[in-house]
Amino acid sequence: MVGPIYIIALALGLAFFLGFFGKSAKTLSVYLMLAGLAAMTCISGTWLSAFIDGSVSTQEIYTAGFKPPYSINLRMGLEEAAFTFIINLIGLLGGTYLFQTLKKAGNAAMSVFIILIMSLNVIVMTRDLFNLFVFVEIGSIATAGLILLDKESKALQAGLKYMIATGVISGLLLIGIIFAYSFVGNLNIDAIIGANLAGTTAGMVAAFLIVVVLVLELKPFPANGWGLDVYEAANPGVGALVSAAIGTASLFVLHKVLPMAGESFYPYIVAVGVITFVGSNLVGTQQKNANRLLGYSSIGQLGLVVAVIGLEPVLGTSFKFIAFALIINHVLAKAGLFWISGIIRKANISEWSVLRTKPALLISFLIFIFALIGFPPFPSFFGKYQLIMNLISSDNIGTAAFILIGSFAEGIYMFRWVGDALKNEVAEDATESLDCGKLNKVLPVLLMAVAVVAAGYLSIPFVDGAYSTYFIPLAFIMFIGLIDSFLPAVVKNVVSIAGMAYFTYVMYPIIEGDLMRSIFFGIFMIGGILTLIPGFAKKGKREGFYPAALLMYAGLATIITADNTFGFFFGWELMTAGSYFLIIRGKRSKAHAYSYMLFSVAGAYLILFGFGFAYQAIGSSLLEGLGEIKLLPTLAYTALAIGFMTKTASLGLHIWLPGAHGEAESDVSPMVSAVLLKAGVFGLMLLFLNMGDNGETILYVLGWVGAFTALMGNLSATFQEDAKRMLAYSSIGQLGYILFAISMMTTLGWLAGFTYVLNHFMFKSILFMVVGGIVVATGTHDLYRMGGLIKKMPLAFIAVMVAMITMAGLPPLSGFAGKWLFYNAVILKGWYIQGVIVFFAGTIAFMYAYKMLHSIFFGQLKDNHRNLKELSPAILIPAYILIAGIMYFSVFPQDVLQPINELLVSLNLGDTLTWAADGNATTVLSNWNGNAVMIIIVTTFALVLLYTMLITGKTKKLEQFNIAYSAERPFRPETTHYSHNMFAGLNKAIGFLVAPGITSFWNNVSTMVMDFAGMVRRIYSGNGQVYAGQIIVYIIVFYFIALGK
Amino acid sequence: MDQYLGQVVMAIGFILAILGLYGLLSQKNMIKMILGFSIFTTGVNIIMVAIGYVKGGTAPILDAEGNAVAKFVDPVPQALVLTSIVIGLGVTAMMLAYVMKLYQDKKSLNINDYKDLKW
Amino acid sequence: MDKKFMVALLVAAMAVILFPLFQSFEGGTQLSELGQYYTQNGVSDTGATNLVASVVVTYRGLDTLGEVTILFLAASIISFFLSVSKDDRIENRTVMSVTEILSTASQTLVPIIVLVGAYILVNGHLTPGGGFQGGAIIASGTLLMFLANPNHKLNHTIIHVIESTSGIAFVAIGVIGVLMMDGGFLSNKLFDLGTPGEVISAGAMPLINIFLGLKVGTELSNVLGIFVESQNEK
Amino acid sequence: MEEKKDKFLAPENEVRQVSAPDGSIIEVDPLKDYFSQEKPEPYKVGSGPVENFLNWARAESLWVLGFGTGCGSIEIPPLVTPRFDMYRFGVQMRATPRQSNVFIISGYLAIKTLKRAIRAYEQMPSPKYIVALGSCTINGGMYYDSYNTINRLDQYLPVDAYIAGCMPRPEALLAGFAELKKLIKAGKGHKANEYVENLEWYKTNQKKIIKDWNMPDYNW
Amino acid sequence: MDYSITKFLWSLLGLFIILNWGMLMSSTMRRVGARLAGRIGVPMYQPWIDLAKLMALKTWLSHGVMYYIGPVFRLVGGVGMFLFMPIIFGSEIWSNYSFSGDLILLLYFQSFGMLGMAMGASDSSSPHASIGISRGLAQFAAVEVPMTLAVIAIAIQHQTFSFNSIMEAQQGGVLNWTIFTNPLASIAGMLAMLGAMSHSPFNLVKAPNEIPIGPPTEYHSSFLSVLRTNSAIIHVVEAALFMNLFFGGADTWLMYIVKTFFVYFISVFVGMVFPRMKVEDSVRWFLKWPTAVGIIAVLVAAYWK
Repeated sequence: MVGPIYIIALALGLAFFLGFFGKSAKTLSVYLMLAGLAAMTCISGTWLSAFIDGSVSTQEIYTAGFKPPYSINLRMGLEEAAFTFIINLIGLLGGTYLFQTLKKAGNAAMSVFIILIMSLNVIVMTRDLFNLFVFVEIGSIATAGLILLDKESKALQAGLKYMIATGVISGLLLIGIIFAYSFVGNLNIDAIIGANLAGTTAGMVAAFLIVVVLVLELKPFPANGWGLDVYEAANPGVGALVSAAIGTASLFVLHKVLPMAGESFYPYIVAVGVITFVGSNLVGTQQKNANRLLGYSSIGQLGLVVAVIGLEPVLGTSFKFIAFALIINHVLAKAGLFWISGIIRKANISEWSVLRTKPALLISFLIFIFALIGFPPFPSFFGKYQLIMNLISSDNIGTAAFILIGSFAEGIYMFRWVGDALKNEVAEDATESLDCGKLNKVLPVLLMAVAVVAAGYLSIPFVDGAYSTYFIPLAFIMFIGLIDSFLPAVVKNVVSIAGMAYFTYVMYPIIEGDLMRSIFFGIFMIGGILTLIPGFAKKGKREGFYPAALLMYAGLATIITADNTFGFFFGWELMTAGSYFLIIRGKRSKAHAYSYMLFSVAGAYLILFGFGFAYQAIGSSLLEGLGEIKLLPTLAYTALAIGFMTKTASLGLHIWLPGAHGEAESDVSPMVSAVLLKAGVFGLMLLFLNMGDNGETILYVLGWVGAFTALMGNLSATFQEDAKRMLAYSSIGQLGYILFAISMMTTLGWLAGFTYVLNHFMFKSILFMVVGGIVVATGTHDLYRMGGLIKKMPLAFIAVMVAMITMAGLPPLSGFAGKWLFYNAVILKGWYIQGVIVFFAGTIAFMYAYKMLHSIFFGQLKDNHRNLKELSPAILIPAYILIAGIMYFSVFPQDVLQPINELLVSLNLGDTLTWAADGNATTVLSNWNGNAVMIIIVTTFALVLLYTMLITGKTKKLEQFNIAYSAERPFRPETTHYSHNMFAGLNKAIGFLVAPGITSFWNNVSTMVMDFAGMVRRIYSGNGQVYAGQIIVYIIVFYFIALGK
Repeated sequence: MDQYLGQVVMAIGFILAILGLYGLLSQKNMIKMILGFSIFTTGVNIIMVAIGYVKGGTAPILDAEGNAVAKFVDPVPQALVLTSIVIGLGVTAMMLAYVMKLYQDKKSLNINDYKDLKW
Repeated sequence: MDKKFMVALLVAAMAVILFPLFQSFEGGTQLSELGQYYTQNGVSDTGATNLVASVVVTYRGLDTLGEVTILFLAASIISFFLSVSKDDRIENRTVMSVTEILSTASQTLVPIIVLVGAYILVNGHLTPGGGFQGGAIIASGTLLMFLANPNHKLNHTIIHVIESTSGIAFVAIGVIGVLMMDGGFLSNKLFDLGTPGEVISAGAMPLINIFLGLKVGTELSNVLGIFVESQNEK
Repeated sequence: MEEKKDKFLAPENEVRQVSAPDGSIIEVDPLKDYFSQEKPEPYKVGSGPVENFLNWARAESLWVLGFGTGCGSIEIPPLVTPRFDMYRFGVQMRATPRQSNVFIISGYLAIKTLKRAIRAYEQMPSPKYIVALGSCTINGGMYYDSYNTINRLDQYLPVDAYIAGCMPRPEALLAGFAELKKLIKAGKGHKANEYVENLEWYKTNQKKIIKDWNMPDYNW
Repeated sequence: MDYSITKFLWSLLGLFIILNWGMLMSSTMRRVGARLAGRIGVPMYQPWIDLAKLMALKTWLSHGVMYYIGPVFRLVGGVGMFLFMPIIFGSEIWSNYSFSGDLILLLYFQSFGMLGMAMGASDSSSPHASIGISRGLAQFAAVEVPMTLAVIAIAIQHQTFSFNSIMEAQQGGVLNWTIFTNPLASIAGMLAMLGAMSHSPFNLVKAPNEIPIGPPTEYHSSFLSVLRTNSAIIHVVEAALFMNLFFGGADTWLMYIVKTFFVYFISVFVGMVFPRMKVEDSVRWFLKWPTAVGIIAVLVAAYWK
């Protein structure tokens, strides 16, 4: 094993050696530098692997042959090995990435580069305080030098600000160090820690100065203008180094030095970290410059880790994993993003759409962004999960909340960025500035992308409840992703369906016997397969569709099969990510996918927050913990409920849905509407079952929310002119019913809820598939531009009609089962007024059902739709399979509902419904025999039809204008089709109920946040002197808060 | 006088450091700011030296036999200050170089003129 | 509010923060633990009578290496972005005339200064001084040269060679310390410690001091040279 | 004939091209595409007691189309007042030709109105009856030399009953209905078939006078 | 579950009686209306003649399959409502097929015919039809609110949705009728009935001259006869529904006829007195006063014992 000291020797020797070349032999110099970096990486890498093997123990390296504290010593342990390895790796890849730039800049720049990496190694390893200072200074000066690689005026300014800031703080650090020495008589960090430096006032001041300066090295918000300028002005390759390598080293230093200040100081570090994380991300929301945005994000992420470092006493054994997961995630993702930025060379994030011309980079970009936000399967997901669990377990609820808020703020700009990259127009000359011809630029990016996924996989053993089986579907998705660009959609569709079918077959035994899970599993998987079938109608390759769809379904399956909160959350986030990619594929989906993602992320964090309490209750991540919450149960349950409700789009949290579902592709809408929304329902059901007595109030409130959601959703749907949006609003309404039903927490309520779940899955799948197909065929979303299609698409009409009758809850179809159960449940529960609102919503549903049927299929056929044919079998076959399902459910409701009833009775929801052998369902209030109703109605229908045919002679078929039109004749089909603003009267009467108040509320919220962010970021005045002043103010404020007492 | 030599030097160090800081933060002219910075670092260096002072001590140089002739002042801060000075020098030199280069661009030494990067 | 007043307030607050430190300083009653150790064992450990030098060069040799690195960095960076390419350079620009006294005196003084520097450098382990001090003095000679003749050209190649060689040598000594002795990086026990107080004593310390001095001297000179030359830009 | 039709073809009835969502071009000929081109056929008139009963029912349930063509239409509203009360005779007003059997051509018929009258008449289900009210429908009356009114209604539409006078009072109308009932009960209420059988002749007459025909030959 | 032929025939007989009673009732009401206007009005047998005439017409035009099936749906809706409700309280023979459901089924089955008719009328491609339907649906939605409130109040009061149980609870004297035991719910329900019956002032749906009688504007001959048959049935059935809910049901055919006549008369009577309302006004009206009364009724039923 090569001693770590050789890292220093090698780097310095090389750096000095490069001086021999003067200004010549630049290419050789670069290779030499890279070889040096590679060697350094190897050294730290071998140490790391040895430590992981356990074949070596922590090594102390004494310099000058004397034992510490008399001489400087370095330490090489597992942590040091890992950190140096990361740093060296980033150095090596960064150097590779900067190959051309460094070559152009000359040997001096290369020396600076390698010295920078070397200094970071020493910073990590050294155990001597003053030595630490020296190498921190080396790092600062080297950074200041590298900022100038591009020799721009902006870079110069940034460099000067950086120098001033670091100069001031290093002076203060020196004061701290020398006084620490004076008090302890020693410079060895371990010795100082052992000496209880913070015991005296002056000692505390010294320790404070040391710690605060090291914190300032991490650019805490708001005293970090100088750091941001560096990120913005420097070459992105340097930005990557600053963010990834220097940041990492600084974090390690803070971790190393923090114990000097004593236990009591940790909470302040947490506060610093959290403020930085939240503040920086919040201010970042206003930023449009890519590099500066990455700067905000870097600072935020580092702040998060600072907070974690401050939380070390709280986190206990998980600390190392959490911190390391977050750091490695940050390092890999941020370095990758900076490098991509260097390849893209677009300052404004809205121009990043040019990424789409380079799929590999785009995928890497997405991986990095999702890793940063903390999506699975990336390490930060594992880290954040464990962090929140531990925080709440240790009663640090506020910290957990702020961390989640900060994460959300990060999501705000990250997803805007993703949206820009995925959806903005690619300017024609955009690709000219691309700089990806060179392998050395692209390769590091791709390596980072692979590494961040691998790091996620490696995180599994460290988190309670994480299993490697969660990665099986992901592997399949990666496989699909690999073949994505080569194969036509048909093949991929077949592969995907086969994969899903197999996956279903494999996973089913896990949940077999659990009826509730089986139902949802069935909806997700069978629904998934059915909704994939319409994809056969699509031509071309459909790049990106299948990985996204499968990601969503993998997430859904994981939600169901998970037996612990981790698995649940893992699946939840996978599903969110997958559905986001599906939704954003729509032509005009950018803004809608964005708001979908924001609501989803916020919801997911609330869920995570709630799960924390469950973890706290039982000390493990098993789902059983949900029922045991003792700490602030109302808060926990409310958070969980709201979290799940973001997915069910309940009132107030619904504004993302209409656009997201309405603008999605025609076969995506059924996936996200009919299938996906049920995940929220599943979550809510799981939650309600576990809430116990604590949930009474929540359930009561949710009942009202559900009722108003149903009313608002249906009423809005009635006033829609866009076919798919109408269905989307209808989904909101239907989910409102479900929420209301399950909030009752009675057998009947839940049975109604299950009936709605099943029905909504079936009829909304049909509706979205068929209407989506029609929208594609007619080339318009507007209902009033359609019409008269019944003659062209009779099969589609029948499908929609059956679905609509089911939705309206008319007997004899299964929709009535839900209504009947509803009435009984409402009366027995005593939620009369809410019930009436829901029933009112039900009659309103009738109106849009009619509007849709009429506008699409009846009335006047438009000229340009004359040649339309029946929809493709790829759409009709799944639709008719579902119709068969509806029919079965309608004729034999007891076959479906009786087992569920038994399940609910076993869940102690009460035994209020009895089933007779002939299918008669009886409650104390009412009875209903679905079978009999079906028989009677079908018979009556047959007889009446016969009668009508008997008294009717041979009919004469008419054309569309053969109508009694007050003795006139219609002019054009367009002016003879009554559809637009169909319910004008109703709108006049109660349209005010659906005035977009919620939307303006959220708009105001976001404007306020943005304005606030815009106001806060004025502190970054751009004046280096002011920045230095801010540092001083920061120190003063920090001092008086922390030590002022 | 000897009694308070340490405190006096220390006080001078602190005063210089504070004054330097004041200069750094209040002067518009970048050269003056760098002067302020230099004063600041000088102050810090003086503080360092003062820390190592031992009343009645002399330079920590032994006689040929390696015996302590008299009471020594602490050699460590003296060694450290050496490094500190060099670092200060490096930083100052760099800052000056930056300012020179900036001045070439905009012909201004006013720090307020260099606010191209903000927010 | 007036900016300067604000700054004054800030600085005052900073002073308040720092005041406990000042207050705690008792004016040096006794040596620190480390100081005591060095006083007692310095000579036997390193063979150098100048304790400061022994601390600088051996005990805290890594710091010193860092220091050298900083100078190297500063020089490299400054040369990197202040260096003027040949096309942009004005040869022999007109400068303020230099007084006769200065130009004449410099010719006499510079060799003496360099000599003094060399002396301090070589005797660093015995008397006050050492590599840094010596190097700085040598560089002040260069400064005097520039004052006397602003158009003076430094031979950059030689400077680079000296700089790099001494730097590599410094590192090499450090590495040899690890390889050959059980001592460790930058140990001075490369050679026999000899008799304390003699010039050839204290192991590798004089050698290190020499390299250090050369490196510091050349680097500082280099920085000065670059600053001067940068004025030659068109 | 063809030329004239072209000359007076309304813009909305011109052949036009639209592009389908898939980009193909569709040619639309409004008069052919929007209207059924089928020719009507006479219905079978039954016989026997059942037919007699049906005729009685047809006679006792006269649903009048609420379409006033000329000045005689002012005479119809009094029929629903207490004074005349036609409801007691089973005569009722309907708003749509689809549900009406009786078409009262109330007075002079401007050519423009004739076109509407033809349309409304052809849209009524058979058996259907036309009651011509006032002398204008018989010979043009005081408008016999008008450039803009027809003279003899039965040239254009088959008339079941004429009520002479200028204007006839509501009582006369009631008498007319009674007369019509008698005709229907007698099995003579099948003028609709007559119209269909002589469609060529009627159409020629109609088109002769209506220059801007602009509608299919038979308005279903 | 009794699906025997006898049951079927008894139900058919009941249907026949109801149909004729409905026709008679409609001509009676028209005559009452005529008398109010100082006229004599149509003969008592006019509805039968009209029906026969419509069947005797010889033109059958079809706009499409749904146009054809629309009236079928409508009649199935009416007949179904009839079948799902017992005619005579306590009589096994006249209980129809009420075993398959109760009040809830009936409330929702109301819409079955409506939707079918709506689709049929839409298929006629006449804009007037769809205008009428849109008004009808809007009004229907508003009417359902007080209706539901009344039903819920009654369900709370009697703790059942079963017709038999509701009727049973009202036996034993006039004062046991819901209209007396639960006047608020009854008021709400009866006001809702006004809308459900679509008589003036809530008949803008079929505004004869504005949108030539709305949804059935294209219907004629046999199709119209089916619709008329249905309207005869459904008026009685609707009246019977309210009779069962508020007026103690009927234990003999005589009571059935008297009470349905009375209930139906109420709606006609109101219609004679009040002019037509615009749809937005009627929606507002139903959501204001009847709803307020209904909410009070529910609250009273639920919490004032």
